[in-house]
Amino acid sequence: MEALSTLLLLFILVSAVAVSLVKDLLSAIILFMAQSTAMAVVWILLRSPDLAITEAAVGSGITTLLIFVTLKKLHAIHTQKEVENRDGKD
Amino acid sequence: MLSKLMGHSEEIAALILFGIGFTNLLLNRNMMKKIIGFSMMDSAIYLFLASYGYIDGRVAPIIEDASAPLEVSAYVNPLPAGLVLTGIVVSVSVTAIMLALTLRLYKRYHTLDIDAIAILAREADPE
Amino acid sequence: MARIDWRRWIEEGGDALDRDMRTFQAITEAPEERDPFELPHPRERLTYARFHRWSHSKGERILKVIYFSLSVLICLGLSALLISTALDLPQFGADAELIDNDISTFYVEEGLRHTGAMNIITGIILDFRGFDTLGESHVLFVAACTVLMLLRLPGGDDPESQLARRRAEAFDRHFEPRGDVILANCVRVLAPLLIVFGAYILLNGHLSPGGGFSGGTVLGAGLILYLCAFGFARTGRFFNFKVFRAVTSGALAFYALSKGYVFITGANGIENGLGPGVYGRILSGGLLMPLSVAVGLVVGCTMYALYALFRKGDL
Amino acid sequence: MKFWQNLPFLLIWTPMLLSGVTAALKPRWALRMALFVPLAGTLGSAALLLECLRAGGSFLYPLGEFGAPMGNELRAGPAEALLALTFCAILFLSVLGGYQRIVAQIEERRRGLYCVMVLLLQAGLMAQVFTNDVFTAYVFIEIMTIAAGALVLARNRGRALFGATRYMIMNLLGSGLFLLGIAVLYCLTGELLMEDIHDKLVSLRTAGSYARPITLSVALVTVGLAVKSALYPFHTWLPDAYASATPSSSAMLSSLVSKAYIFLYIKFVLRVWGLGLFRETHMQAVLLVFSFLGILLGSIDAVLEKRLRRMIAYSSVAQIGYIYLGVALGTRVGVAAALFHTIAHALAKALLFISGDRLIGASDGESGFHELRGAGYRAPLSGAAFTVGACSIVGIPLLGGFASKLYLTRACLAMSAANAAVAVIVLAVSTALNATYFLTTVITIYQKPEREYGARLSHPPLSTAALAAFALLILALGVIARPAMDVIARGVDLLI
Repeated sequence: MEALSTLLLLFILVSAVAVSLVKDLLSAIILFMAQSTAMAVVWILLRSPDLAITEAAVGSGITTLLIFVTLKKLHAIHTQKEVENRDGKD
Repeated sequence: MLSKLMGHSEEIAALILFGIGFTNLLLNRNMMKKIIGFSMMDSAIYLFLASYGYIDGRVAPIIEDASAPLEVSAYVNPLPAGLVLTGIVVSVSVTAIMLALTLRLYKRYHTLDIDAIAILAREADPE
Repeated sequence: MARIDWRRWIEEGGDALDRDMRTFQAITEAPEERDPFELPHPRERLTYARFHRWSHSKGERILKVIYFSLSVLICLGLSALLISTALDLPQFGADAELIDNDISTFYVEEGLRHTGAMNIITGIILDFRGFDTLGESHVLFVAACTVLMLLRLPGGDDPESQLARRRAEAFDRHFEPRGDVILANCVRVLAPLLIVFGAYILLNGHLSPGGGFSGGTVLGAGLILYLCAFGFARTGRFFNFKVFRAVTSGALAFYALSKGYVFITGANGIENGLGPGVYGRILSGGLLMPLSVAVGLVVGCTMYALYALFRKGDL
Repeated sequence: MKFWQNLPFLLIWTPMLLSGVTAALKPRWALRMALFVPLAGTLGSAALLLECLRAGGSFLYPLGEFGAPMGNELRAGPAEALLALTFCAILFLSVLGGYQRIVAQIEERRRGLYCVMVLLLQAGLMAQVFTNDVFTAYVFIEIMTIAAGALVLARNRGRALFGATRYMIMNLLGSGLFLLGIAVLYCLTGELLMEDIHDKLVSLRTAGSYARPITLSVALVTVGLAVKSALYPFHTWLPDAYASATPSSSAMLSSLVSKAYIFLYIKFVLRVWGLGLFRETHMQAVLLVFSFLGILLGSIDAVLEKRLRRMIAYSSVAQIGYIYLGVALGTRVGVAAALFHTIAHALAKALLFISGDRLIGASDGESGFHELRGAGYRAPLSGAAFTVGACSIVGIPLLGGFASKLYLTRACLAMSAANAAVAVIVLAVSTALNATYFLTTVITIYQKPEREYGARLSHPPLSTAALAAFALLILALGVIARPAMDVIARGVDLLI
């Protein structure tokens, strides 16, 4: 149990550093999601099942989903801008 | 020293995570990274808070048999979990707002870099 | 210039005021305030290009190095400072007498008897510390309102806002899968399961882990999944902006009213007539279950609304 | 429990309940709601103040059957009631005074939501004033942060969006630090109620244990609230947010939101840590330095600023320095002076933002000083109101600002001779700087205009009456300074 919890905490820290250093936003979000899931397991180890359910649903579910959809929108806007720039040049 | 560190492992992890999140929120120029940093910072505080509710060898505060005599020392402290539950929902609301702001800023200025946005906003509208 | 007639204002009341306001609005509207979601002004584009050029030059690299070293310094310094003091704190997991005090014992001892909640955490957040939770559901509400303010496209009939809406819809459709058989079939199985599971967590909040927030989030996730597979046309049949507004306002009002009743009767020493009921039954715990359902509805609707607003700027 | 003792809870609860209703209303009814609810709040808190004075004490209001420390608790006394009255009145007058600009600058589809934000802001303010529980304070801080951010970004303008973003980022940092601070406090004491934390801290201090974590928690809460209330080195978000929002929002942000954080901080100093601990952790000395810096450098920034609204925003930095100076003295007299200055400055700053915007409106929307010449003739009432506000901040006798500066100086003189000398010099220099920028502005608006200006805006008479009400309140505060100070001093005594 002790070993598992230490391992999870280490994973959380490593993924946090990786999120700050990685260039690609998509990778950053996936790392963040993994970190959130690890956090849900830590909550179980801390004997807080309520928090585990909420963290799994909110942290690695809805928050990540919203970040994903924003990123997708940004990508869409970017593409839209390029299309319009090209049309403008023609 | 090492045993002391091990005894505080959850808090130490939480505080390092807080440092990383705080730095990202303050100094990362990318808005998305800022938001992720904010989420990490908040969950670090929750980890810190909840780790103090935990007491070795006790179980979650859910009573399984209401008719059995109640043994108070069998359960961990329920209050931190209640506070954290409140906090998690607060942080997801704030995250959603920051994401919406980012989207609007990107629609207007076509960049996620907060410094670039600052320059553009000031040039377009001097007041 | 429309002149204000003081007397008319008083005689005709608010309608005259509103009419006059509209005239003022036409005069005072600054040009930048219109153009909600257009591409930047040519001058802005020029500035942007200039910034872009600069950003690939030397200045940027220096700035990057400064930022990076500053971040590392602050991060390490802050963490070291916090940890060095945290080592002085009572040890984790030990039977710390400071935190395991009379309050936490009280919650465990009296929680079940007073609130009827087998899950003591639910009893705390919905009953003992119900005021915090009331504030918290309003945080969600204020967040939903802010996102509505930021992302909801103009709903008017003028060509400009119609164009904005059409464009948002077109782009949403362009970048989301349509008629994906695998997704649709998976969702046919998963979405009902998720919604039933969400309802279970919601209704059982006082008996087992879970409650309004987690249950509501799972409900919202089920709806979002359904939306991903079948698109706005299908979800729009049963969930549009009016439904969202009615459900959220209604649930919040119910929540605030019932908490107000409990607080005022409690403070004034009036019997509120809400007993804990038979422990372990689904219909026990006084107002806990209805409150969970109200919170869950607010959370679920808000989550779905946030996702929909991010995707196409409307519900 | 008597009926009027329910008032603190009703003051928080009513705006919350009505915010959900307001979201479903049409914009113009929502606007009426945003006027009516703060007005009702003003009347309610006035009644509360009268009853508190008559009963001559403070009381606790348990939320729920068990009350503290198991549940939440509210606490009300003269100081809280006076602050609540000020906040509600300023909220009402700001919405009324900026009514026309809200209608003009905020699109119709956002106006209803803007009113929802006003109501939730009122709930948050009242909760900050009355709460006796640190975690409740955190939850309502978040409501206030978000609602205030939304008030800035309601205006569809690039600069407002950017200002709101910077505001949100800095405020989230502040909330994070504050939350960590109260988490450390909870870990040390196991309590969330202000008095109970105080008792435990006192016993910890006499036992001499956990000295460093206590200092850390004090520092975290201090920095967190200082960031949120824009004390000098953390003020960078302020000008962008204040200058780009609609004038009502600027008025609310500068005179309500930051003041509520300061009042919360005062409650922490008096009720959670106690003045002894506050002095012992050296946080007092740090705050003293920051507030001196803020007073001087904020004033210099304002002198150098060429645009009216940004100048008013920078002057806020200096004035917040004054308030923190009073708190940092670490004495009851100092805290009372700080509270008095909070009220005086809140009234004057809201008036300045609203009347300043009208002067700009009368100058074809140009906010540069050379364009403002003669604005006082084009909008005589706004010019007069601006003059009253400016004179109050500079500290002209008979106005609220004069009395507050006097009390502040008197409180400073109680320090050791060297410190008192520094404080008096700083106050004198900054008053000179205040006079430089505010009186120059007043002179500018009454100079002969250089050119012809277009049609000027007319304002609904009721919202002009709001300006007059502000000016009268400032004057009244100056005239009844002695009784007002007595009420505040009694309230501060009861807070401890």
